[in-house]
Amino acid sequence: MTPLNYFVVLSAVLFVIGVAGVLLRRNVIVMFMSIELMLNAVNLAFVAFGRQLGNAEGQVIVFFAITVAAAEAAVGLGIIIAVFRNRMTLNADELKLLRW
Amino acid sequence: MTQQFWPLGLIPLLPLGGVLFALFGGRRGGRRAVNVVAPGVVGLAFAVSVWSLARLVSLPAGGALRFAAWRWIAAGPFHVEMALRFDALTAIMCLVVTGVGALIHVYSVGYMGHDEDYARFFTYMNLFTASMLILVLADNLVVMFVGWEGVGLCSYLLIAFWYTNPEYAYNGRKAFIVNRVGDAGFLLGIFTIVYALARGGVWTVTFAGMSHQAALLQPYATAAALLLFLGATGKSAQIPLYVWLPDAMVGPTPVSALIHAATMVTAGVYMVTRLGFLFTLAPAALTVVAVVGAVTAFFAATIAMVQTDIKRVLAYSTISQIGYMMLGAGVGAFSAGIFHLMTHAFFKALLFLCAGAIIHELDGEQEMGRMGGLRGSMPITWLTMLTAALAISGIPPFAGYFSKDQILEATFASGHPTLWLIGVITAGLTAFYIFRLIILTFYGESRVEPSKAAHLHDAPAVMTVPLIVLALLSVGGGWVGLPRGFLWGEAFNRFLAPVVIPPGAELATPGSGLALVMIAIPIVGVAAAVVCYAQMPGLPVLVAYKARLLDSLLRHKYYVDELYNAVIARPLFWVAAYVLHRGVDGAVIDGLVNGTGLTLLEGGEELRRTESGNVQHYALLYLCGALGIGAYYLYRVVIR
Amino acid sequence: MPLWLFAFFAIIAVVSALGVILQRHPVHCLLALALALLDIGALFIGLGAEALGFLQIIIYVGAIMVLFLFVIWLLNLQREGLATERIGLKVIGTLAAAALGAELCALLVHAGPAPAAPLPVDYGSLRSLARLLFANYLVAFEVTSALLLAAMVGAIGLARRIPGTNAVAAPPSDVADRLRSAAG
Amino acid sequence: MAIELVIGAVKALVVLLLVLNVTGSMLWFERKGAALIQDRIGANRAAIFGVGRRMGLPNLGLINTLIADPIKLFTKEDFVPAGADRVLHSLAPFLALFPVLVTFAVVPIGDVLRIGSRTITLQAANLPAAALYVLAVLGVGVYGVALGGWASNNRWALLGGIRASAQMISYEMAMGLAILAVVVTYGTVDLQTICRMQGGVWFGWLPRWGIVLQPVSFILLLVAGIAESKRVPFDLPEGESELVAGYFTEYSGGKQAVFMMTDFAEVVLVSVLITLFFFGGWQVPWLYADGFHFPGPHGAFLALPNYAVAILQIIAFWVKTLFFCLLQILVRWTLPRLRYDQLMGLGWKGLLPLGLLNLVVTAFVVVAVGGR
Repeated sequence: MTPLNYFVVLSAVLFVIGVAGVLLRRNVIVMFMSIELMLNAVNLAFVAFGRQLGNAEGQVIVFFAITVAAAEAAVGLGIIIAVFRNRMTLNADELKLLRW
Repeated sequence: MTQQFWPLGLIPLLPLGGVLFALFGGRRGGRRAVNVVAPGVVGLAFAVSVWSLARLVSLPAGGALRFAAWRWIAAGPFHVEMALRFDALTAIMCLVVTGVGALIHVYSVGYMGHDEDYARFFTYMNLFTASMLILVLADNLVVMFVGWEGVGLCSYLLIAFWYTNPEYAYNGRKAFIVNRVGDAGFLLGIFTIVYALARGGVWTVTFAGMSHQAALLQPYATAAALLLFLGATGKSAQIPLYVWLPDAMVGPTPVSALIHAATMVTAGVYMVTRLGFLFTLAPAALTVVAVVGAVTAFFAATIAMVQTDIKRVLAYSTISQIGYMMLGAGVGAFSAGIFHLMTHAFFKALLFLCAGAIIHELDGEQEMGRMGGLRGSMPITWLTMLTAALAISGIPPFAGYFSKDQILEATFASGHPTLWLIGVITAGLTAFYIFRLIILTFYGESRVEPSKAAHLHDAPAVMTVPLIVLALLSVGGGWVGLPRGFLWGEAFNRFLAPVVIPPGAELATPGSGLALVMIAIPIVGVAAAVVCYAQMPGLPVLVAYKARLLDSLLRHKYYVDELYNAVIARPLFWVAAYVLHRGVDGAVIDGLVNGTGLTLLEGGEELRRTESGNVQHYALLYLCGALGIGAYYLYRVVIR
Repeated sequence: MPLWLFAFFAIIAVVSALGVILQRHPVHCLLALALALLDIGALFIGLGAEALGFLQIIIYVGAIMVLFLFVIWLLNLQREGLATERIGLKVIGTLAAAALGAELCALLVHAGPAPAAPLPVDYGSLRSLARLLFANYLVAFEVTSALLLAAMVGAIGLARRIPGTNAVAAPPSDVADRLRSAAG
Repeated sequence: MAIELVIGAVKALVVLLLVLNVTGSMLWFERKGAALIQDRIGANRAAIFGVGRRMGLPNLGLINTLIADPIKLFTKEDFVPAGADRVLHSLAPFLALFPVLVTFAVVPIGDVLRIGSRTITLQAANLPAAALYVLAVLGVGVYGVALGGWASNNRWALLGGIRASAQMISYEMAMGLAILAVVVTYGTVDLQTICRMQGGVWFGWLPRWGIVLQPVSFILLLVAGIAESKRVPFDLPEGESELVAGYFTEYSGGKQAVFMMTDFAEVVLVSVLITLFFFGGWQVPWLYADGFHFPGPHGAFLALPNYAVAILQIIAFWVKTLFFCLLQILVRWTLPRLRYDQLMGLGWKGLLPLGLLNLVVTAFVVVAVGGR
C-alpha cells in the first residue's frame, strides 16, 4: 500500500505546477486551466486526508468543489468569451485596462 | 404652590405654528391668509395668556403654573426639562409681549401691505414673538437661553430684512455679533451658576430651584451676576454693548417697535429681575447694574437730543428708558423696573408705530428735517404720538409718570442720590428731546417734499386702530401702579411681590418734595423744547455753535462707534486678516489640508505604478503573501 | 493502491500537469489537463473513493474539459509564440512557485507519516456518498444546485451575442488562414 | 494468484474477441440490411479464392468481410493533410475506439461458470460501480471524434467534430438519466447484480426484465444511444451531403477503419446496454442456475449442468444484442436525417425533461414501494 503522505506530496507538486502555470502563461484560458489544476490538486489532498481519517466527508467536500468548479468554468469561460469579443485578445499582458 | 397647566405650551406654540404656516404656506396661501394667521396666532397667544392669568389669580399668592413638556437633556445627575413656568412676572411679560406684539402684528399688516416678501416678514415676526415667549416662560436658565438666542437670531433676520441693501445687511450682522458678545457672558454666567450649585451637589437650573440655594450661590454670586449682566447689556442695549440698537433702525419700523417695546431689549431687564435672588446676593453687581443703567439713561438721552433721524431719536430714547429699568433693578426696585418695562412697552411701541405711520406716508423719509406741520394732515397720528410723548416724558397722569417716579423714588430711597440726580436730569432731557421730536414733526412749517405733501393723510384703519389702543394704554397703563394711598395703590407691586424681591421698606415713605421735583422737571423739559424749537427756532443753532465741541461730541455719539472700531474692530480685523486668515488659515490649516492631499496625491502617483493591471503581477504578490504565511507556519511548526 | 500503481499514476499526473503549463498550443494544454484530471480520478479510485473518482471523470473530463475545448475552438486560439519579454516575471514566478513547493514539502515532511484509520465497509461507494449528501449536507447540496443554476444563467448571459451591437467582431476563424500560415 | 491473472486475461481476451468479431460482422450486416431495404442484393463478391461460389455454397460474405475489408483498408495509403496536427490526427481514432472497447470490460455476458471448485464470473472486470464506469468512459469517448475533426485541419472535419462533441454531450445527459433511473430501480450500480435481479418471471410467463419496470428509460436509452453513436437519423457529424464525411473526412486507410470500427462498436455497445438494462442481459426465461423451471401446474423441470447454463446464457446475451444491432441497422436505413436544431431540440427539450421526469417518478415509486 502506498503511504498516504505520497498522495499529499503529489497533490502539493500538482498545486505548485498549477501556480507556476498561472504565473507564467500569458493566455488567459491556459491560466484558467492551471487554476483548475490547482483545484484538483487540492481535491486530491482532500480525498487523501479523508481516507486517512476514514471518513467520507473529504469526498463530500470534493464533490462540492467539483460542482462549484463546474459553475466557475461556465461563468469563467463566459467571461473569457465576452472579453475576447471585445478585446480580440486573450493575452493577459494586453488585458490590463485597470492599470493606472 | 405650583399647578400643572398644559395650555401654557400653547403660548409659544401658537406663534410657532404661525411660523410654519407663513414659512411653508405663506406664498401659496396668499397675502390675505398670512394677514389673518400671523396676527391671529399672536392674538390667540394673548388670549391663552389671559386665560393663564385668570388661573394664576385663582391660586394663592406666590403660586405659579407650570408645564413640563419633556425631559430635554439628561447627563448624569444634570438634567434639564423643557418646561414652562407662569408666575406673576411671567404673566406681565407674557401679556405685554403678546398684547403689544399682537397690535404690532396688526399694524404690520398695513405697514407691509406693499412688500413682496410679506410671508418671510411674518415668518420672522412670529418666530421673534415665539422666541421671546419661550424666553419669558422658561422654567429654567437653559430653556431661557433658547429663547435668548432665538430673539438674537430673529433680530438679525429682521434688521437685515431688506438684505439687498449691503448697509442693512451689515447692521444686521452688527446686531448679531454684538449680541453674541453678550450671549457669551450669559452662557458663562449659566456655567458659573451650574458650577456653584454642582459644588454643593445640587443639580438644577430651574429658577425655583436655584432661588432656594442662596448659600451655595453666595460665593459665586458676584461673578455670575456680572456675567449675566453682560448678557443683559447685550440684549438690552446698555453700555457698553448698546451700539447695535441705533443701527437696528434700518429694519422695517414694526420690527423696531417689536424689538424696542415688546421683545428683545426688555429681555435683559426681565432676566435681571427673574434672577433677582442672585443679584441681591451680590450688592456690588447690583450697584454696577444701577450705575450702568443710570449712566446709559443719561448718556443715551444726551445723544437723542441732537439726532435728526426720527427713528434714531426713538432708538436712543429706548436705550435711555431701558437704562431707567436697569437703574430700578439695580437699586433693588425690581417691580418698579418691570412696571416701567410695561408702560414703556406701551408708549414706546406707540411712538415707533406713529413714527412708522409717518415714514410710511412719506415713502420712507426718516429725517425730521424734511417733516414738520404734519399735525393737520395726520391728526390721529399726531394725537396718539402726543399721548405717547407725554407718557414718556413722565407728565402725570400718563403711564410713564408712575413707573419712572417709582424708580427714581426707589433710587433715592436706596441711598444713591447721585444716581437719582442723573435720573432726574435724564427725565428732563427725555421730555426735551421727545418734544423736540414732536415739534419738528408735527408743528411749524411743513418741510415735506412737495411731491409727497399733496396726498398726506392718516394711515388706514388697520394701522390707526393699534395706535389708538396703544394710546389708551399709554394713558391708563400706569394706573395699575398708583402710589400708595391712592385708590388701589401699589397693586402692581403687590401682584409682583411674591416673585421679585420686595423693595426696601424705605419705599414706603416717599418724600413729597421729591414727587414735586418729579412733576416739575419734565414740564421744564417740555417748556425748553417748546421754547427752543417752536418759539425761537434760532436758539438751538446758536447753542450748537457756542458749544461746538459738545455738539460735535453728541452728534458723533461720543465717538463710541469710532472708539470701538479703533480699539476692538480694527485690531480684530487685523488679527483676522493677517494672523488668522493668512497665518493660521493659510499656512497652518490650509497647509495641513493641502499637505495631506498632496502627500496622498503624490504617494498615490507613486503607488499606482504597482497597479499594473496585469493579473499575473497581482497573482505573484498574492503568492508572496501566501509564501509569507507559509514561512510563518514553517517557523512556528518546524523550527520551534 | 500498490506503490507501483501509484508511481505510474503519479508520473502521468506530473508529466501531464507539466504539459498543461509547457505546451504552446491551448488544445494540447487542454488535452494534457484532461489527462491529468482523468489521472486524478484514477487516484481517487485508488484511494477508495470509487464513486467520486467516476464522478470526477464524468464531470471534469467528460463535461468541463469539453466546454474548454469548445471555447478554444470558438475563439480559434492558436499556438502561442515564445514569449521573450517579461523574463523577470517569469524568473520570479518560477522561483516563487518553487519556494511554495519547498515550503509545502517541508511542512509535509515535518508532519511525517500518520496511520490510516480503519475504513467503513462501503467506504467510497455511491451509497455512502449519497447518504452524506442528502442527509448531513442537504442544505449545502440544494444551495449548490441554486449556484449551478445561477452560473448557467450567468454564463449564457455573458457569452450571448447582444443583438444590434457591434461588440462582437468575428475572430479570424478560418482554416484557410491557418493553412496559409502553415504554408508560409 | 497467477491463475487468477490467467483467468482474467482469458476472460478479457474472450470478451474482446467476441466484441471485435461482432463489430466486424456489423459491417456485413449493415451492407446486407441496406441492400434488403433498398431492394438489391448487396455485398456478394467476396470469396476466398472463389471457394464458396465454386462449391455452390452461399458466398461466405460475412467471413470475407471480416477478413477482406481490414486487409484492404490497412493496406491503403495513410494520408495526413498538410497543416494537420500529426500526433493528434493519428491518436484520435484510437481515442475514439478505446473507450468504447474498454466499456465492454464491465459487461457481464453470463452468470457464473464453475470449473471444479473455482467460480468464474462471466464478466471481464467485476467492478462494483460499473454503471458509473460506463458513463465515465462514454464521456471520455467525445475526445476521439472531437480531436479527429480538429486535427485534420479541414473545416468540414472541424465542423463535424464540433457537432459530434456537442451532440454526444447533449445526449449523454439523456443516456445518463435513463441509466440512473434503472440504477435507482434496482438500487445498485453493479451490472451483474442488475442482471441477476432481472431473473425469474412474473405471473408465470412475464420475464422480470427491466423493460417492464422502465419502459420510458428503454426508449430514452435507445434514442440517446443511437444519437451517441452518431447514426441515422442523428448522423449530422458525418452528414455526407453537408460535411463530406464530417470528422473523418481527412481519414483514410487504417485510421479510417478504426473510426468505422468505433462506429459499429458503439452500435454493439448500445445494444449491449439495452440488453443489460432492459432485457435481462444473459437471463433466459425460466432458466435458473440448475436448469429450466417451466411454469404451469406440473412444474416441468429440466436439469442442466452449470456449463450448459453458462453457454445458454452467453448465447442468449448475444442473440439479444444482435437483435438490437439489427434493429439499429433497420432504423438507419429507414429514417431520414434530422436537422441540427431538431437534433438539439430533441435532446434538450425532449429527452432531458422526459428523463428527469422519469427519474423523479422512479424515485418516488421506489421510496413508496421499497422504502430503502
